[in-house]
Amino acid sequence: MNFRKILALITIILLGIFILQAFLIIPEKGEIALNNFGKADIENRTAQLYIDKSVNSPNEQVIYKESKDKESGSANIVTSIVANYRALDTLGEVTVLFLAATGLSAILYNKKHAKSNFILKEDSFILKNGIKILFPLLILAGSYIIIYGHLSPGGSFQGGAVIATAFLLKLLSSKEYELDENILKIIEVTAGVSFVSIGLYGLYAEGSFLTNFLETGTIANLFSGGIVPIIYITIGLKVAVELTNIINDLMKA
Amino acid sequence: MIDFLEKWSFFGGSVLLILIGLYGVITRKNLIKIFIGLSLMDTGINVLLVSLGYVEGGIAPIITSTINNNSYNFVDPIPQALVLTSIVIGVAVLALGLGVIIKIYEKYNTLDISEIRGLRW
Amino acid sequence: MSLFYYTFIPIVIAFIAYFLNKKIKLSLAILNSVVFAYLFYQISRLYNQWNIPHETISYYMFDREIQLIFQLTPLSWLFIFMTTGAGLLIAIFTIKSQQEYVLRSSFHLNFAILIGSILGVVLAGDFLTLFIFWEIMTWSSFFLISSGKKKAAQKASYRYIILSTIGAYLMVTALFIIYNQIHTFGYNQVAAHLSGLPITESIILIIMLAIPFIIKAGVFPFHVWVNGAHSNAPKEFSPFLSGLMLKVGIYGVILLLYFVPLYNILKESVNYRGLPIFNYILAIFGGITVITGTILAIRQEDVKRLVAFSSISQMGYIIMALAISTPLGFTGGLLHLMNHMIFKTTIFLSIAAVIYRTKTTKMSEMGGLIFKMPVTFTAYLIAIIALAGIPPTNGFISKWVIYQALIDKGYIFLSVAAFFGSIGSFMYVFKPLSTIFLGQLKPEHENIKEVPFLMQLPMFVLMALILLFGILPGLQMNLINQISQLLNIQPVGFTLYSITGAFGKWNSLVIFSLFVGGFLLAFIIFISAKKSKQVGLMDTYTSGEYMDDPEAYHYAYQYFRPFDRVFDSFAARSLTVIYDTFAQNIVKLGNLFRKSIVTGNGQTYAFYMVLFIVILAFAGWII
Amino acid sequence: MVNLILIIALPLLAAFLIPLFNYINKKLPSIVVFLTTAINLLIIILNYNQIILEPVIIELGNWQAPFAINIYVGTLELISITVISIISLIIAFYNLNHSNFSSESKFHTLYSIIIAGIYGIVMTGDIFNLFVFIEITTVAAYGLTTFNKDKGYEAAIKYIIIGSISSVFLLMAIGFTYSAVGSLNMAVIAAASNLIDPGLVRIISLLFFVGIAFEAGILPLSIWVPDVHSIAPSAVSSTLSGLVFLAGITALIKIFFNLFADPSLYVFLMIIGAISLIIGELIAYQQDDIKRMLAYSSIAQMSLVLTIISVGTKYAISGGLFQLFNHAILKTLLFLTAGLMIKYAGSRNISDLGGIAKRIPLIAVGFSVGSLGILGVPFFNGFVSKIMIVNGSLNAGEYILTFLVLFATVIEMAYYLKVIQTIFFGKISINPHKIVKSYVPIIVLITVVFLLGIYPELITKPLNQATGELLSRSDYISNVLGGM
Repeated sequence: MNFRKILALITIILLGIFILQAFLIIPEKGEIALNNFGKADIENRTAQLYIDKSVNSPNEQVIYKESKDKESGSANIVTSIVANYRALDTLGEVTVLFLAATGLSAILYNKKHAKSNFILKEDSFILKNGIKILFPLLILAGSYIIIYGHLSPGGSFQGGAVIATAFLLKLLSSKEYELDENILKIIEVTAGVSFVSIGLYGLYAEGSFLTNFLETGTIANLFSGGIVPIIYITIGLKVAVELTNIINDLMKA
Repeated sequence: MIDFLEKWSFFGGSVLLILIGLYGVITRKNLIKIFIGLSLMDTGINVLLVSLGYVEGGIAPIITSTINNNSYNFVDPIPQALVLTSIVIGVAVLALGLGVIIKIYEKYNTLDISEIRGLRW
Repeated sequence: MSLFYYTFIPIVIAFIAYFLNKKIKLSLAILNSVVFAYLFYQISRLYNQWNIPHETISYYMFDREIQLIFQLTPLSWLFIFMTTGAGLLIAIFTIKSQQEYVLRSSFHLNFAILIGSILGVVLAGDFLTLFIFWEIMTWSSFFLISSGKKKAAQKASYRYIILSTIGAYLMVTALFIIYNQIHTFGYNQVAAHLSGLPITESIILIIMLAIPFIIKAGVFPFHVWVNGAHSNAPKEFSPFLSGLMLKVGIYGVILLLYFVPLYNILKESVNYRGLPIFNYILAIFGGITVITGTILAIRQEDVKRLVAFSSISQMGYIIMALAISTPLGFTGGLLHLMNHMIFKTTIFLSIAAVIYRTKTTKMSEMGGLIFKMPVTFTAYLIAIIALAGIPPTNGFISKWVIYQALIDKGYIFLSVAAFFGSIGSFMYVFKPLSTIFLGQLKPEHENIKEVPFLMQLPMFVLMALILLFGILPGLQMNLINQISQLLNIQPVGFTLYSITGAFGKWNSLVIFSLFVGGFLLAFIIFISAKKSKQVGLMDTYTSGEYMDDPEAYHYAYQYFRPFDRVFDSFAARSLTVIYDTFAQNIVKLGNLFRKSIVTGNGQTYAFYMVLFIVILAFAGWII
Repeated sequence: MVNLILIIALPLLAAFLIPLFNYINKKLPSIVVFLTTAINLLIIILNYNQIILEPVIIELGNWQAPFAINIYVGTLELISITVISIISLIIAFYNLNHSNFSSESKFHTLYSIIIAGIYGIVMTGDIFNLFVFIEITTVAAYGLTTFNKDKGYEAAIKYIIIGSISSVFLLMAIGFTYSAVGSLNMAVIAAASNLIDPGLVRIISLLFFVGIAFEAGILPLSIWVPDVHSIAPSAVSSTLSGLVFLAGITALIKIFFNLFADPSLYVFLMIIGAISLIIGELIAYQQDDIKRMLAYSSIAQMSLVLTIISVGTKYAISGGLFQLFNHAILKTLLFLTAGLMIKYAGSRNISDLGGIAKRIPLIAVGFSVGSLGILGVPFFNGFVSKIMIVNGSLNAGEYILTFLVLFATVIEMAYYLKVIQTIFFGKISINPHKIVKSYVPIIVLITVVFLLGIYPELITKPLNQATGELLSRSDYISNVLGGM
């Protein structure tokens, strides 16, 4: 332990004290502070409005497979927040991912388009064939997660990550395997542009960016939730492509 | 006692994760380790956000065939949505950082941050 | 023509001409001359039209329109007349003299802006207008000084701008302290407000207001910029710098003390020997300036530096005269101000003419130019006669009035300083005379010719003025008395050729006749007497030794060494050193920060961040 | 009235489409980005007259204002986006000729997105959305920094480390705020901030400060600035220094005036700003690398703005804001011209730029106009803002602050004049390299400088209105929340 580390430790401890203080504040009457653990108050807050789907118009009940034409039709409330109530955040997040992929390819840009530097001694038979079996399953699973994102746990990010994993495995398993960058690029452009275009169409049709301009349908039906599933598919594609791009670039570097 | 542990294992634990990450960032000299530290900090803050939105006995806010209406005791969905975003951003930054590290290694032949000081004063 | 246009026209024309100049050589100099001539004509027609109304231009600044006021008074007329006059002469001079000068176009651009801004400063009717044009003046003159040929020009201009800016910031601070109370910048309102304040407070504010002017005038603790700036500025700008720029500082002092008038407020403070303490200190500083300038001028080997120090010492006279606040002092100050402008411009122009031909400013590298450049020599001769204060030139009259004023009030130190400066000026003006124009001609200067006519013309005009005002001071006194009336100062009695002092009356006509007679007599003796024998310049006896440094054996080198030796220790203890040390310490501090904070290690930066939070948190942000 | 969200959406759309355009023609991406920024300016101009009358709240996705993300464009935001759009247009024009990097289309992609991010930071009315936009901006900036293939990576890694740490703190602040208030909307938080325990407010505000100030040029958080600004391509340096700082300070203002208007905190901001100001200026004086000098000068200027704004009175805030916008304009000019000079002389050192003005006069004039503007010469835009700063600080009785500000300006003058003297009057000692001389951006920027210097009411009138809005939080709250 040299001086530097001790100093760092002391500073970190002081910082910890500073942060933890926030949890210890006991509010006086009429004041508010951080909630205690497990006591998050959502009753009278925005969160409850999201759960009740009553942001724009009061709404008492949301019932599985019965409620129709609610303001946001997805059964997964997190999804409805991500893709509908706070869709701009999601657009931003997709943009960050896109930025990372673009930035990474700019950083690792190599005119020679060198082959993967990742050296495998020889293709392992088990790995190669195992992944051949696993690959379609992973793609399928990823697609399912994306498409059912508004109904069940999971969503486009998770699904996209699964799909990207499939490609990662493929890249790991075989030296010969190469991704067609043009196709990746086309998917990337299409997905990104469709997301923004959906938003812009909402602006055109309903007067506000990223507005739901479709029927929201019955809760928990596959075809429900208005633009949510569509946005989720575009995001899923985008995430999958960007992550694949990132992996591809990093492996080539 | 259980209450105490419950509370502090999430709040305190997540803050501890952040602090450990931060300690790593400011003491480890290896760039990869520094990024591991940053990653730990990201994880910590995500855990913190989620645990701030936890409701005792709450369930995931998804309406399914068993939880068939909105009157159940759900946990707060907003922090979960936020965490989703912050995870992705963390991943993006991490990927970018690793790319830069690769280039730095090519250029300086070292990953020791204290030797990468071409720009100073 | 609206008053505003006087400041506006030169600035706009300058920019137009700047771009023209790329195509047509010298168009800028000629255009400037034409514009200045036009302005000069217009301004001369303004004489006696003191009643033309104020003009305002609104400038939206904080949350309101602020009126920038322009007004014409006899005082401002004097200055705009002098400015355009000097500008015109110098612009004519530059048509020929700058043919080989690379930064010509930027010179003219800045010169025209400078003229415009000085007109703005002088015509300003409130402090904000004054400040705005003051800043422009500072900046354009900064660029002019920087465009000097030598490397030292940059250092000199640097010192100039830093010192000027510190002054300007003091002024702006004081102005806005006042503005926040009364929401106006008008001269009278500011004065009224200051008189209502507690006396210490108002004196501090007055000092803050006065310092930029004192700096610009080159008075004692702030004279450090003057010599560097004058000697390194382009040779055509030095005359203007010394002749006009320093005077604008004096204008500020007059403005504050008499016009606004803050003297009435100062009177209520502590008085010492019949003067408010502020004025007394200012006068003492003036005296010190005279002595310092004189001593340092005598030591110089570079002719422009020499004249620069002479300017410093002459400014001391004017400040002394104005600070003692008697009618005679005021008159003397203004007279000397005009006269100094005339003869100092002449001196610098004649030196510029010499430099134009010889390409050097070292006195020891010149000599014997009297027959090669007779007009220049005559101009220089007449000007230094005026500077030394010998009748029948204008310099004598103004100095005479100042002596009268000083002795009348019985200030021993100031009188001694004035006499010291006067005698010293004999010494330092004689040095260039004997080394540049007299003595032996250098071999490399065999083929030198007199300068072109366009360069002679300004010198002729100025020579004529020196003699004219030397014989007929009444021409100047007429205007000065109008100014005195405006400022409620008792006018001094005068006729066309005489002035009434405290102890008697000066009749220049009589003296002039006497001098003409004496001069004729001397001339006859000179013609009939036997001539001295000319010897070769480098005919130096060295016992067969090789001469490493022939210059050191030149008679012009260390001309007044015995005298200088007396003041060696004085000259070494320069104020410049103090200023420089202060600046260097600040720089060192910066270096310390740089080396210790910005280490280049990203990890350290991350640590700073954590430390910053912790320090802030425990320094009171959360506790 | 065109919906203002377009100024965020269009650059993003353009950025997503750029890979496609790049297939068609290598030059197309830069033109597309240029057109996008031009359209953005047009949109803002079309909206200008309406927004100046009353603030506009754009509810995204048609969700009622306080419950989802909304975009709030008051007068301050309006002026900011106007300035941003003008400058981004100019830089995009400059990029048409000066972006021959190895992967040019990616450069334009990142540039387009960073502009969107900057607009987002300025306009958003939601703290988490603010975080997202800050991340967009910083990640794009990380990428843009690396376009210098020499030392760009080193600068980027420092930037990334510091950026990631502060993003954690920002997220923590957002989490705490959400936990206490239960909403992410700025107006709701502002309305509730009086109810929050003061101790917690202070913790949250400190975390916010750390999370945002690293993008706003305050030492020691912004200690990455000199590395990144000096290394990045000139267009990027001017974007980062002019626009990102502007956005960062605007965000800080929102946090400290709209969200947690606790005057007892202002004194901390003032002290931090003042120390950062003096240290920034002193270090800037030491630099020989011209862009590094400009970067330190940016730090100092931003600290000046923070200091003055935290005086908290009407005059001081409007002066500080004016300085902020002036700085954006001037630093763009300075970085662009400095970049061209560096390319021409083939060296970054001031001492190697001697007499460059004789070879590329307009560029040198552009640089000196920028410097004189920063130094506050009359009839340059910096003059009025400096006068306003002096007036504001004196008006509030902060005499020491006035002294520090003016002292800092004197140091600033010392180092800017060093450069001006070298490039104009120094000995010619350069072996010229071929460069594309782009005069249009420089001329436009010079025009703007003088326009604002001679007619400051173009910006000071709206600024006074903006200051009024800043100082009346209740108006802001009721604007967003309506009758609630």
